[in-house]
Amino acid sequence: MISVNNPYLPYPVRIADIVVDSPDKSLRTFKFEFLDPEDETRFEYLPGQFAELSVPGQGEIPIGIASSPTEKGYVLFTVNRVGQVSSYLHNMRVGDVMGVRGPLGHPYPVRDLKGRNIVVIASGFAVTTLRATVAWLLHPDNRPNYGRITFVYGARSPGHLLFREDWEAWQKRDDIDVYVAIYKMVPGWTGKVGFVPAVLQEICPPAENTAAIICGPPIAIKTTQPVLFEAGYKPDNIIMSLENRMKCGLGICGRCNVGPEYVCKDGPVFTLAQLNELPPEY
Amino acid sequence: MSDYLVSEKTLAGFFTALATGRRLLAPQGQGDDCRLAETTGPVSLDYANTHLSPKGVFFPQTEKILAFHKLADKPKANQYQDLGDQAQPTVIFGLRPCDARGLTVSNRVFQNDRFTDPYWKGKYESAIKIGLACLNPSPQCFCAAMGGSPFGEMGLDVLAYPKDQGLGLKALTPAGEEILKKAQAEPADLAADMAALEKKAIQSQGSLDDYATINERKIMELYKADHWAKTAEPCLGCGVCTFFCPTCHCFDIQDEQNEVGGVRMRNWDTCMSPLFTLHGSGHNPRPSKVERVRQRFMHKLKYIPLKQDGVRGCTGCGRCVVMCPANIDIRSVAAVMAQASA
Amino acid sequence: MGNLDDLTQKIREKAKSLLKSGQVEVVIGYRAGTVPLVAAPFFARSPEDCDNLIWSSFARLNLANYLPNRAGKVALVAKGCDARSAVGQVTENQFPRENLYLLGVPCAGLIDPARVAAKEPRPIQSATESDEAITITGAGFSQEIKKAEVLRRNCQTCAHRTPTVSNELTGPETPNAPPDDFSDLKDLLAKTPAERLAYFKDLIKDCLRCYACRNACPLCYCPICFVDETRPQWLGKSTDPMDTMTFHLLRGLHCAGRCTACGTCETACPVNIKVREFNRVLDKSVQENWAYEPGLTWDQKPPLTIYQPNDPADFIK
Amino acid sequence: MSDFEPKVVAFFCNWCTYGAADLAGVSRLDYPPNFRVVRLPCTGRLNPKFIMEAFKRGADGVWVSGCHPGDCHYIAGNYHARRKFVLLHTLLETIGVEPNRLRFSWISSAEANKFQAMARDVVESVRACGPNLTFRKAEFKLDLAEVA
Repeated sequence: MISVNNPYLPYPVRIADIVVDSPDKSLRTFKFEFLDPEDETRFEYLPGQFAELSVPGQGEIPIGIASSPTEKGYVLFTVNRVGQVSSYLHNMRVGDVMGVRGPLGHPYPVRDLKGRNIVVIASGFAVTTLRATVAWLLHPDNRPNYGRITFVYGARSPGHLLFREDWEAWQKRDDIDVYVAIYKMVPGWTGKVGFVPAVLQEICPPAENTAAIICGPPIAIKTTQPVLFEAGYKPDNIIMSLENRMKCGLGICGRCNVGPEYVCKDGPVFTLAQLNELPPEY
Repeated sequence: MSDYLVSEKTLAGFFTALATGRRLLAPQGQGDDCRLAETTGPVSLDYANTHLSPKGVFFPQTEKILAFHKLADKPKANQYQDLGDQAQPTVIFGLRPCDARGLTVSNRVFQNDRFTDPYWKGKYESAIKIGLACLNPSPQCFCAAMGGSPFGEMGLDVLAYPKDQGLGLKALTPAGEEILKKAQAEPADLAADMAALEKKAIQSQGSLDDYATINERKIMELYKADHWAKTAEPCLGCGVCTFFCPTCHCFDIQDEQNEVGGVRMRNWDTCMSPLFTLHGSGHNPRPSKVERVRQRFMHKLKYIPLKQDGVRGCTGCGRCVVMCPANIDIRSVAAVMAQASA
Repeated sequence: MGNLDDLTQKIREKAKSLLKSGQVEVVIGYRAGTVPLVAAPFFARSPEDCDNLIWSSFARLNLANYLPNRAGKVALVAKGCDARSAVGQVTENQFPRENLYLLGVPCAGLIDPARVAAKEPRPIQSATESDEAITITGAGFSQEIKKAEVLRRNCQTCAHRTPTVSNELTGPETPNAPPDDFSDLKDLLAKTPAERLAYFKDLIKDCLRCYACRNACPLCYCPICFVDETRPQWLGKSTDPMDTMTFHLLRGLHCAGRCTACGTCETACPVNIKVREFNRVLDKSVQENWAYEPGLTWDQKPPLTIYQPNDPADFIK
Repeated sequence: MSDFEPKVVAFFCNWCTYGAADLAGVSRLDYPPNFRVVRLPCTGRLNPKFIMEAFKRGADGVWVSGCHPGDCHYIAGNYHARRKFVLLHTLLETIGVEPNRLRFSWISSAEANKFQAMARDVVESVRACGPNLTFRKAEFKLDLAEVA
């Protein structure tokens, strides 16, 4: 959990590795190691939670945790270069010291979904927390507790598909169905082609005893919902992760609210049933 | 808990006693210049209310919270360190009941169901809060309509009121009782006196049924109502309402640095600014002033009551009513919210 | 019946006929405020709405501020300074001239609540006005104050009270005040630089950086204001006095040669800063160097958009 | 304050004063090293916020220099700039920035001698003003207890 005495105080970390993830270099995955190994124990998290990456002198950005708690010794974050902090972070080097403040928010309710089938639907680089989710579900401690697991993932081009090693390994397993798609055919691609909703329509697992976990840009989330409705999914069983501008991550600074709920403190994970009662301010 | 009296003769000594061993903050100045400032007494009881709300005592407009060294030869370079809550023993005299109530609303945000803000907590909980009841509420006041009272006790350790050129005081918490005893206030029984004065003070305020109606209506019913574009049209988006509101608590976190190090600070922010919610991608969930104005009023009158057991985010202090350059009056907006159809 | 009532009547009649005939979609004017000494902006869209329109010497907000980015045809209830600001908006291509109907109001100067409070500090419950005086009432008192004694600073030196440009005037022209001779600035300049800096620092010491002055100003329509720029971020967001000073200086410079001295910035300021002091320094310079006053005609060229090869600038070495 | 070395931020037009500085250097005309040059495409590019930023961050003086009127590479950039400078100069002087802290000049790329003289004069003028303590952001304090 986050520092009890002062939730504003980041845990100091060192950049252990940086992987450039996309051809346009707009995505990089950072691997952090805690300077104080005790902090890693304190930073106890579940898939779907996020943390504030704290770059000294620049500020903080809330980023979903891409590693799974079953992976020890480090935490992973994939960062898109958009603003001041993320641009600066993209120019930092292995060995640099910065801060990670978290974990924040609520995880995907994986513990409440025991005994059920799960379909995980990822679009674009929002795959990060879902990659963590699948990694967590597939861990030998957890896998027996769940039924059929399906992973659907789409991105613009093969170069924009993250965590290739992971999903290629998953494709070889028989306890998970993996469908990876790109939006437009390119030579050499042997997987599926099309937007995520179209791919989902083709392969959508039956709704019975199944929960869907979706993360992606607003347009992808919006267009995926009708496919799930058609397949018989109820809003209770459609679980989504929102993002809004954040500063404190603690439900205090006020900007990330969706109606009375704070995306940082009460989310970022909501069911569609919950969101149907809330203003669409995300 | 009991009641106490301080006579005209002992008043000066009472304030001296309050200021002993801690700082005493009390309203000073008149009208727009009235502000909480440090004093050892005497304290004038003749003021309407402080121009700015008292929230700045616990939540300064700019507050440094963390700092770090940058140079490699310093220990813990590039590691943020806590600057502490900067709390000092304080007694505030003369909080109006509306403002004390407003501070409790912020308190429940700063100390919410999951996290505790140490900077707020240190200052808020170490301060003894002595309220001064309003015998003659100002024309723009409407605390009673918001569930408060000119003699409201919420968030106070002591409630005082002017009596016979001195003070009547009602202890509300053990800390309040203790400070009154130490200041040698005389025990008294003021219940009947206070009840009569409260009744008279409330009479000067209109009662508003609209707020009950708002409570009953669902979020989306209020949200989708068709009046918001019209309600927001005159808004300049300046955020004066939020800067002056005793319950507005939103802030921005910023880093500033130089060659040797930097600090992380927080500054008051306002939901009336488009930047408040602007995503890095350029997407803005509240892109125009219609959404922003709606957010402010929904927050005050619907969201906060939902989360805080019915206590409203508006305490009826009337500051925004007076300060809004475009005269967007929360009382009128509440009436529209109660009536408007989707 | 005084001139004020006549103006109100005339505004309502004209607004109704403009809306009925479909000449405009909205009439932007003033309604009575919900608190004393305030007239609030009001958007009349139907003939029934028009009965809320009033004219009053509490109408301090500059309504031209509502023009930029507005679609459709608009009639603007405009006093002298508002009309000039609207002309400025048109000149700067922020609003199409063909969509603008200026319903000019000859103004006699507006009331400064701070000056009223200086005369009567007790809380005011209501205020009424006649042509010459206002009457304020509170708990146990009622007092009449001559308007001339409580006019806003800028209204006391307003040389264009009656709109110089309008589609129609709602009443007879009002006499102008003697123009601003900037004599107080001359006194200020006689002081040492250190004293002047101290004066201006003191002037803005209460600034909350709420930017109400900016938001109320009809000249401030930039999609992203320099204070909100983030890459690079020119201004810190804290209450640092130098950041605050930078804001006021740059705001002043951005308004130079465009400011019509409408005073809406000072009206909006919640902590009563005389923010126009910065504008006045520049107004004086604009008038001395280029003899320019903004918004008087449709075809004026703003001084910073043009130049003369022999412009004086002795300080450049 | 004999050891005070002023820091001056200089905004030079690429087409003239920047060239003059270059020529002065190539011609071995020595001038004080107290300024940090920001090269602009034209003085018309000078936004007043650049000057404020320089002072805010602790510059003791600011020097803006461009092409002589009539010689602008972009025909009229410096004519427009000149009007802006009139206002900027007036405003800063009125609010109490010492006049010697802010210098405007026209120096063509051939005027290496003028550049040398002006550079010396600017630095000496600013030196006479002393360090800029009043028109800048407060000295940065970390308020961190030094951890031994």
